[in-house]
Amino acid sequence: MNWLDWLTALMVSAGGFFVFVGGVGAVRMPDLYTRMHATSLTDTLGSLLILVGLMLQSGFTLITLKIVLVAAFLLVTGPTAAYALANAAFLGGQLPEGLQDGASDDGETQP
Amino acid sequence: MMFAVGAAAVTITMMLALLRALLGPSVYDRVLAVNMLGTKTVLLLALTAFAMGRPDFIDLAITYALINFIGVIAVLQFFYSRDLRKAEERAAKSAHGGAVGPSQAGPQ
Amino acid sequence: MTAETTILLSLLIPALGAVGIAVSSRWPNVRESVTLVTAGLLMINVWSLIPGIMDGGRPFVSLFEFLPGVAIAFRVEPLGMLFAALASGLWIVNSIYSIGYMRGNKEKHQTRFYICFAIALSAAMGIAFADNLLTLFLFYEILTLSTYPLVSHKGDQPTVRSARTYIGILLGTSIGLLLPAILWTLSAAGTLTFTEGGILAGKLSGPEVGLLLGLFAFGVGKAALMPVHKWLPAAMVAPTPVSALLHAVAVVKAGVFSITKIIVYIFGIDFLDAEPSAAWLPLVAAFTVVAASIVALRQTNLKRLLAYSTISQLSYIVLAAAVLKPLSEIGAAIHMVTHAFGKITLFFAAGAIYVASKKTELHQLHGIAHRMPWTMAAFTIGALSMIGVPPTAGFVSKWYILGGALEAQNYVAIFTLVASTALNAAYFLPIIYRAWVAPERPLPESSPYRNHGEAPWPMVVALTTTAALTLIFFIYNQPVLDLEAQLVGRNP
Amino acid sequence: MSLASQLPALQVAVPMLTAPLVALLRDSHLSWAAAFAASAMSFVLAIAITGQVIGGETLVYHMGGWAPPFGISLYIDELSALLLLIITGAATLTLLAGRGSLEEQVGEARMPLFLAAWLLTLAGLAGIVVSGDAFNIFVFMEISSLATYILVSGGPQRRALTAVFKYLITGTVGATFYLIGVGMVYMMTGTLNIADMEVRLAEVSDRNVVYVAAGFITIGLALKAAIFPLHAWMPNAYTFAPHIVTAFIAACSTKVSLYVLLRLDFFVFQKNLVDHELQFAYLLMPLAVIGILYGSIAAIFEQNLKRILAFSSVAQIGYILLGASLISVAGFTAAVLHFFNHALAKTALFLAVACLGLQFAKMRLEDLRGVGRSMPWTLAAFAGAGLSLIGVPGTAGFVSKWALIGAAMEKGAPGAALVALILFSSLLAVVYVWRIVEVTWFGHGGEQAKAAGGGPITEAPLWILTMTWVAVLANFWFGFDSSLPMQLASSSAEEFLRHQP
Amino acid sequence: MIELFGVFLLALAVITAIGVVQARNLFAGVMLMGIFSLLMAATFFLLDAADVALTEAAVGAGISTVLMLSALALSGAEEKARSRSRILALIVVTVTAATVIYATFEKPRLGDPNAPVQQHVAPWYFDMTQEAIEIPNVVTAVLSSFRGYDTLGEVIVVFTAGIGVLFLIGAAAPKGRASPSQGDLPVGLKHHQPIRVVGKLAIPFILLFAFYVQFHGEYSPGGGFQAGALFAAAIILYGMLEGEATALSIIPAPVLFAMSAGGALLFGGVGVVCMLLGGNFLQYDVLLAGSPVGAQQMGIIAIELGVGITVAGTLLSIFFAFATRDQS
Amino acid sequence: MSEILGLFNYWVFVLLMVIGFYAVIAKPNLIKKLLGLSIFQAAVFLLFISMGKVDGGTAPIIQNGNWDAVFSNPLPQVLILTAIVVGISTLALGLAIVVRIKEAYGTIEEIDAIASGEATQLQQDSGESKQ
Repeated sequence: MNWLDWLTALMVSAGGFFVFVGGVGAVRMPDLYTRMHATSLTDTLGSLLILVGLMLQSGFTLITLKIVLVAAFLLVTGPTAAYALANAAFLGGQLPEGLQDGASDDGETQP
Repeated sequence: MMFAVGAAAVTITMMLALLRALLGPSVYDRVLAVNMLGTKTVLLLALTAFAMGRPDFIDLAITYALINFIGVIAVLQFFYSRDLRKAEERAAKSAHGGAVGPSQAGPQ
Repeated sequence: MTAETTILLSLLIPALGAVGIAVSSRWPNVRESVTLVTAGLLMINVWSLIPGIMDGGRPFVSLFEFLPGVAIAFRVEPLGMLFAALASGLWIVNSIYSIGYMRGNKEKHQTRFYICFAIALSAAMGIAFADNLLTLFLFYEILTLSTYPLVSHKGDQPTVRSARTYIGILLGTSIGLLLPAILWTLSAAGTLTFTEGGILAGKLSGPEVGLLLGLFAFGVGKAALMPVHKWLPAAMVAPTPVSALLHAVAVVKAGVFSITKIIVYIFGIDFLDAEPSAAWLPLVAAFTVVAASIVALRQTNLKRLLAYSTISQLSYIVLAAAVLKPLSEIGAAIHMVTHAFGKITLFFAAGAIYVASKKTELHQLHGIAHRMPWTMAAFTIGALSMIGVPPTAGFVSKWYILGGALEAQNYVAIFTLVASTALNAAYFLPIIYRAWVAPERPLPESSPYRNHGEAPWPMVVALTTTAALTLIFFIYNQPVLDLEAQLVGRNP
Repeated sequence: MSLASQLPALQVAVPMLTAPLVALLRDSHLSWAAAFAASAMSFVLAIAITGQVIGGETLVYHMGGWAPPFGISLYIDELSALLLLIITGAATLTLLAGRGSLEEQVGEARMPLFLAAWLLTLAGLAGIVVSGDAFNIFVFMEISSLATYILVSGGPQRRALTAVFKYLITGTVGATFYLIGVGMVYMMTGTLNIADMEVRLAEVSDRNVVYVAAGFITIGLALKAAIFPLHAWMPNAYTFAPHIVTAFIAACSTKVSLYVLLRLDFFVFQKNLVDHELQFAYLLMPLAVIGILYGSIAAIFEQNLKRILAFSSVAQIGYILLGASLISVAGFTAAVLHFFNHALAKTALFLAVACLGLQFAKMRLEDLRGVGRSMPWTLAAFAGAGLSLIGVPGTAGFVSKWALIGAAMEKGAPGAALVALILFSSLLAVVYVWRIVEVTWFGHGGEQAKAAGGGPITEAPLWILTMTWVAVLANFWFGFDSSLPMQLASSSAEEFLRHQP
Repeated sequence: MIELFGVFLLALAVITAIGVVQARNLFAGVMLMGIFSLLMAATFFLLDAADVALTEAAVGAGISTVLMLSALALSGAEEKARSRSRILALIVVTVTAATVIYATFEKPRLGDPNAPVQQHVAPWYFDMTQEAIEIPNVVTAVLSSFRGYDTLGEVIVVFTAGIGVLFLIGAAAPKGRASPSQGDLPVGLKHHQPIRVVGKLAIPFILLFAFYVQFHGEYSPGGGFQAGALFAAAIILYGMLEGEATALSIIPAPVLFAMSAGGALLFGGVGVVCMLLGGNFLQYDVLLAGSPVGAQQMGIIAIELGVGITVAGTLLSIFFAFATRDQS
Repeated sequence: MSEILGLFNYWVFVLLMVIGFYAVIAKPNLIKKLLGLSIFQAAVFLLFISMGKVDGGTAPIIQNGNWDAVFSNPLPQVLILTAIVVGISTLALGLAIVVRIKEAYGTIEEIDAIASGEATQLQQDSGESKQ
């Protein structure tokens, strides 16, 4: 393995770690908004790290270009989706933990 | 091997996301989980494509990313249109001052 | 015109007549003329075959391969010739009578009536000339189906229910018993063609023969052997011309004709005679003769009485055929004729009474002979023929049957003949007595039929003709005897 | 290449490629004309194909020029030709007869789409029949199924929707079962070509997978063919579909599934499964027997005209299956004959129903009391076709029943029981057909029932009536002269059972 | 190593499937179904089926989720009644399962190179593709040429479904959210600027990518069907952002329908042309005189285009039929 | 281990098939039935794709003109591509029917019971409305 491989390994592992942390956050956090917080932040970082790691492997080829496309797309759509989701949830009557009183799983039965 | 480590992390995260999707509790949690799973699948595909020695299959990852986005938008649009309909129904209820049958919702 | 064309024409003429009737349904006079012309043509056509048959000709025509190995084919032989000649001849008389009856009664759906009648005649011709069992079966079923609308003609609830019994028993027995019998025959003998001396000899043995005979005997429901006789009284809801021609001549004769033909040409007299397991048939026939007579004794409705009488008389024929002696086979054939003349007369008379006075029950007939002397005279002749009193036709056939029974030393048959003659007398004579001697019981003032006279003239003409035939046959029966002698291959 | 050698491909391509054109036409008259032209054209093609194969020759057509087992090949023998005649004939006749009825029940606006679906059904069914490739059969099965769902959903009552949903679920499950079975066979043989499968299965004949595959294929196709007890979708689908559609699909759609079942069972599995005879006969014959009895008895107790006929179809499918499960040349001949003859009878019957449907919105018997007096020709046609259904001699139905009984008789004592069963069920058929005849001709109380338009009840239009009578007379014609179906049936039976000792 | 991921993903898929069946909320069921499709697609990818994975992603996770949501919007999202006849269902299901498991013990093992499947026909496809068609994507070669007739059937199935949906729910005039009476209500996601901006940015890329998949299908995973689905997805996205009426004003419904019919006709037309040129149906060799290989490639490109057009047209027709159905 | 792994995919196929089939049979909700049908079909996809896999192989898309590498079988993949299309077509048609049922009946549950109840009701009332 040359240094490029080592670098890739490092970035992919780190990316994997962040992604995993995001996953744990999605399960452990108490309400929707905190879960979103956990996932969207770590997702962006983790994905980016992994994809860059892959780019290092493929050099200046069409493949790298495609990976860039993927990365760009994830970068743009991730936050948009998060925004939209939060917006919809808020409009739909889901309030963050501290703001609501009582019934927390209203969204399951009511929509 | 190095891709496998990343792929393993991503798969485990997928499992966690799936857990969230199954647990809910609200529909928004499920959407969040779906979105998360979609992103993870993109990563998993990219990683395994490299691990299998076929990096040209990154095309698939692009498709997944696109489709995932469209899926989430579709869900949101579903919410919005439903919320709108609910608002209409509420308006209709207050206007007629009574229950409205399931088949004739909306001001007509 | 060759004999082959004639055979096909005998089927086609009534069928085309049916079409002609359908086309002319708007104009009753044309329609009835078509019927009469068709009947006349048919009779000329069929009777033109007789000389050839008398000379020993057996014209044959095969249409198309119906099923592998079995064609739709026709062959004229003496028994069928007799049946066809009888049915076609009586159709003319019956048509004249029908016109009087249907118009006199102002019946509905007359077109349907005439159409079905013509189809039924076509089917009867097919049965008469069938060369094999399957062709016979085919026309047998057509006959059943084409008579259904005739039976249910009136269309009210009781009629429809009776018609259901009619179609149920006839279709049921034919599909449930006759069809397997035919299939069994085919698989055993490899052919279904009617052959002199039978086709089953040596192919079956032991109880199988008895069983197959049973399938045939009860499968041909039209022969009205007990216990599959119920359809015949049920069919009496039909208009009287139907009862007269079809249920005294065409349909029931088709039944006994089929049984006779099966016994003679499928089993073979000698084969069946040698087979003890087939001996039950005369017993059943004898039982039917006696039992039906006893039931007839208890009837109060004229037509039902005649129906049970028919059942009884049909079993005469079956009995005669089952005695399995040449003399009795001839007797069976002749009895078809004599019974036809007698019974059609009786039904014509019953119909005439109904049209003229709307009377159907026996107890209403007191003194009716004074108002309808011609009708009741014919009735009397017919009844005497049924009993077998000379100088009526019935005597001739009973004589031959008795001769066969004596030859076979079949004491059951002899006893049956004697007993049933007594029973026949017991149920017919009171009617004759009542009609001629007993004082009339007038109808209420309000009844439009209070001062009825004879029925419309076509009916009277018809019934007089058949009564005359009954008498004439006693004297002049030689051609029929000659014809049927060929059936068994020797002179009586 | 000459046109004659292209017939197999054209048989499918003509209706299939006309369908998009028909759908694009906005005018209902034009689209009807185009649909009819395509349908008639395929009928002509079917006749030409029959002419080619009738001597015992088999047409093999290599799609795309790739030889089997690599490419898809079409394979037409006499049985396929017979089925093609049934399918295209029924489609053409019913389409020709049913224009008025369809316009009333489906509506003129949706007609182009409907007719396109009609052609697709035709193309799908024809595609199944001519195909020699197990997976290709699946694809065309789906084309025909989806198109049939559309046709059925065109029914005017809302219950058509629930019926068609059930049909869709059942049909899809059936097709998927079939696909699983094909997949397993493929797994063991590596081929999808039916002829090749037969050869290659010989090497693996004792494997459990093949048994299970045969089971899946049988169950899947039994679902689609509505073999008892998997017929639950069928009565409602037939009842609530537009009348003309019922006439069409009752004639051929279940039969085509049955055809595939027979082809796979006799072509692929017969030689290759140990005790195949036991498997097939022991499993399917009881189903056939119970199906015959159940269908007939259920038909007797039904009140709706179309449901009576639908249950009768359950019974009639039982006859076909019974003939096949005898595993003899005679039995198979009877089964194939019954394909043809039952199609004739059911087409005629449902066309008569369509004639009635132009006057009556409802098909309950009590609403039809005495209608024979107002519509004598229609009801006479119904009675005539009913006779064929019963199997009265002189009608097509008799020929196949005769053949079936003959085949059963070859089987000794159990055969005698089967003969008794067939005769008994014929009597049941008498009962349910006669019930209809009696009510329509001699029933009372229906006179006040008014026609759909409100006026007095009149005879159906001459056109549809003529076509109905054409179908009825075909029943009589083939009852007297059965040489064509008989020849096709008997030689295909010999071909199918060539491994039989 | 990779196989282990497959095992893991399949285990997740089973759990998801159970979740789908058990979910009382249909919306949740649909969401889980999307996850299920993603997992299956990933599994297919691991099993070397790149084309299938692409299709499953575009169709299973994309289009079918969108369609189900549209249908849910019209039919309500709550499952009310409880299961009936559970015992019977369980028995049927158990018997089926037992039978198949009984059968599996003798199945060739996963990946066994000596299995009959690998031995019989498959090697021929590689040889012939190399020899007669000369394109790298063997799947495309098999799909379009060796089994092109199946693919024609597939296109016709799609077309049939389009006809069916239009027949069932396409008759009503597009009302609903875009009708004038409700003009004051927000249409689509117009009021959500971030989504609009990002979405509209994405659309050209998706379209571009669709064309890439379409015309690069001979060299990489993809082809007419996947391209058609992606194209449809782009337009659907536009429709969701701007409202269906706006989208339909750009591509009117008759055009969509003409596309779905035209693509099928293009495909079939190629087959007929082959016939007219003296070959069998769909025998592309004859298209170019003297160059069978070139003719094959030409035929494949033409029919893939037909597939793409039909799929795009039909999926869009179907989507708009659902989306514009009056909800009351 | 390899024994289990070698058959694992088939077992998952069975499980998925059973799950989907159960939903189709037992669930009264029409959309749930369609979801079950999709799972059922997906199980079959898995069966086919699994049987085409070759150890150490790669997707049958030739890279850099190297025709001699080990490839998985393309045929099952082609079949499944077709089957997926069939699946979505069926689903779309099914959903359209569900929408119409919802409009006609106001519910998408227990339609059988409602429909048969309607049948008995129709015996008295013969005025079935045409659409």
